[in-house]
Amino acid sequence: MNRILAAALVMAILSFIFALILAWASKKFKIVESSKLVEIVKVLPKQNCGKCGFPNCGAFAKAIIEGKAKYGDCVVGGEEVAEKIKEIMDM
Amino acid sequence: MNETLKLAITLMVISVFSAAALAVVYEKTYPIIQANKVGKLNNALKEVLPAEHYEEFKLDVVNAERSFKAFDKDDNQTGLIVLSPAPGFQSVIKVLIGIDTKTKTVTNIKILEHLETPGLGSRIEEPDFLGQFKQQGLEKQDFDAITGATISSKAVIDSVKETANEIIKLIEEGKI
Amino acid sequence: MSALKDLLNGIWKQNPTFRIILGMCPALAVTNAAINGLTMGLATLFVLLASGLFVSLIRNLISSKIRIPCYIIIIATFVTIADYFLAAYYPAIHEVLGIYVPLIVVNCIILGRMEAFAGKNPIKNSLADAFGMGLGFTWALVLLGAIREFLGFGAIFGFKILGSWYPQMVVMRLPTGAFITLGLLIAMMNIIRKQKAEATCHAHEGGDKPC
Amino acid sequence: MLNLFAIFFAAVVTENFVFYRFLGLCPFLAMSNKTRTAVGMGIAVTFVLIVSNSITWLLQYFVLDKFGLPFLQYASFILVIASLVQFIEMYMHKYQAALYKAFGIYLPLITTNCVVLGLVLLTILKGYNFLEALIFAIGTGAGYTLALVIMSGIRERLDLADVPEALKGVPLALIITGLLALAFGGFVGMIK
Repeated sequence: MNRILAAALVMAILSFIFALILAWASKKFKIVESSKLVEIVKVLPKQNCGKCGFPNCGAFAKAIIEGKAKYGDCVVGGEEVAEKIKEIMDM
Repeated sequence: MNETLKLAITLMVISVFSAAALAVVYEKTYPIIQANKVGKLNNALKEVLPAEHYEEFKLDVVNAERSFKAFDKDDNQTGLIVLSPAPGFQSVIKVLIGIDTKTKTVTNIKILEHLETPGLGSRIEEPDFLGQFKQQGLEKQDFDAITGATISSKAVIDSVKETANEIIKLIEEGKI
Repeated sequence: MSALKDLLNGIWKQNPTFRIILGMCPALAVTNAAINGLTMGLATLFVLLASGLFVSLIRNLISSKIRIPCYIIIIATFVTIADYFLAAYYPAIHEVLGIYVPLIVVNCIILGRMEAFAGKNPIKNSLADAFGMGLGFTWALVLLGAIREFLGFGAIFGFKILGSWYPQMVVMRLPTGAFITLGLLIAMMNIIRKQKAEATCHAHEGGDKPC
Repeated sequence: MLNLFAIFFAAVVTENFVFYRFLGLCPFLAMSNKTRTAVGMGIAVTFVLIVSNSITWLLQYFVLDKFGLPFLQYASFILVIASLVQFIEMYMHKYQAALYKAFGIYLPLITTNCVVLGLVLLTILKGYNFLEALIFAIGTGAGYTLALVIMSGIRERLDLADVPEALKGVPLALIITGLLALAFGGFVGMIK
């Protein structure tokens, strides 16, 4: 009987330690998707002109993060906006 | 925080459940497995060196995991058998070596346990490979390995040569 | 009847060894004889069914973050239990199965199927898929084992076919033979599949338009 | 000291886990088409090998043997390996996004990568001490990476050659692996 307890205990402790490590890792390696979105929108001219092919700047920023749009697509923002977006994305 | 807690608990529950299941199965099957092993060993002992009864004794030879003395009907010793482990290709090969103490030769050898690749390494169990060790004393040094299973057959050959020679020397010095 | 489709899927269309190319380690390591391929295939089939059932049972409880550790522990547990059970009650079979047991735990096809199918589908389909994959894996291994045994030992399932005049191709017993045989087999399967696809395509298009 | 070098050399060349022991083939065939992914997979596997071999060594001799729990071997070793792979999956998702995407299913499949479990079980079987186990893990990782890189070098060149349609991809990779296994066969016996 104590062998069953010993086995259960060993596996419990082992899985608990690894769960802690994974929890710590998931926090440390958290992909900060949302905060990048906010920063990109801050940089955009926010005219919601739709020249980039997206209804508004928020949608355009989201597309950038998903890699569906290129930095230079924001025609109004032009070069320096594209540059700023590149900085945020590479951060 | 509670999300990672949920992960930890799921992992723990599954680990504990699997550990408990394994322990229960182990408790139930362990005695039976041991019985099977003992049965298998006795048959193997008879095959390697037929005798009336066997008596296990401690032999301080390096790779003699277990060793047995063989006695005939009127209780004098006819030989001894040694179980020696040999590291094979991907598993430990347990070799039983029977030695006739009078003629100081190897009576026969048998592979008790191994996990070598079936069809390749497992061919060390074939009679023609094992046959070459029969009635061999110290003088015969070269045995031929099996093509395609060099590591496994060489492991057996080395183990037989080293262990048998060492024991035969001990017999000559009258230590056994 | 999608369950039947899942079953047939594993046997030919998505054959684990010839199409998905998973479970390579056991497939190449032990198929130097047809009987070994059969034993390995059936042992894998059993573990696939058992873990498929269990994984699909608790698939909603496991969050995607730790699905891999959970699945693989379930598989490892089933394999160890099967190992001890056989060692106790069927020692003869256990001796033959010896080396296959650790090989099953690392069989990529099992975790591959848990990850791709059993973890996302109801029990009926998961079992069908597991059974199909198991059968597909078994017949692939038996075919590979038979070819290698025929060329390497001049026999199939242990029955001598080619007499002693046949110079046995020792390379077929070694890793090299296994890799090359499987490579050619998959190439052959590709050819068959392409022809079949063209045939059906011409049948539909009336034979003139290119496929 | 010589013994350590012998273990390392055997793991890299004479008893290479791919060509000699048939292990780690699924990711090997899948990840060896581009040298970049090959090196990435090699490093990821080496990391998992070194860390898991050390942990499983401690686990075996200080827990499983001490408390008499041999039946826990597969389950506990696999738990260690799976958790490490999950760890490296998260790390790569954050810092090596490109490689992470290139690996796809094959990153979690490192868990069942026969090289890893094969190594940890073989280390216990051979009864190595901690240092030998560490060297064995590094050697195996190097051997695996070497095999991957050689293979990717050949396959990248072959992409330019006009290979018959049916042979493209895996069939050709298998045939090349067979020939490489033959070549590596030449080293067998160099280590007594």
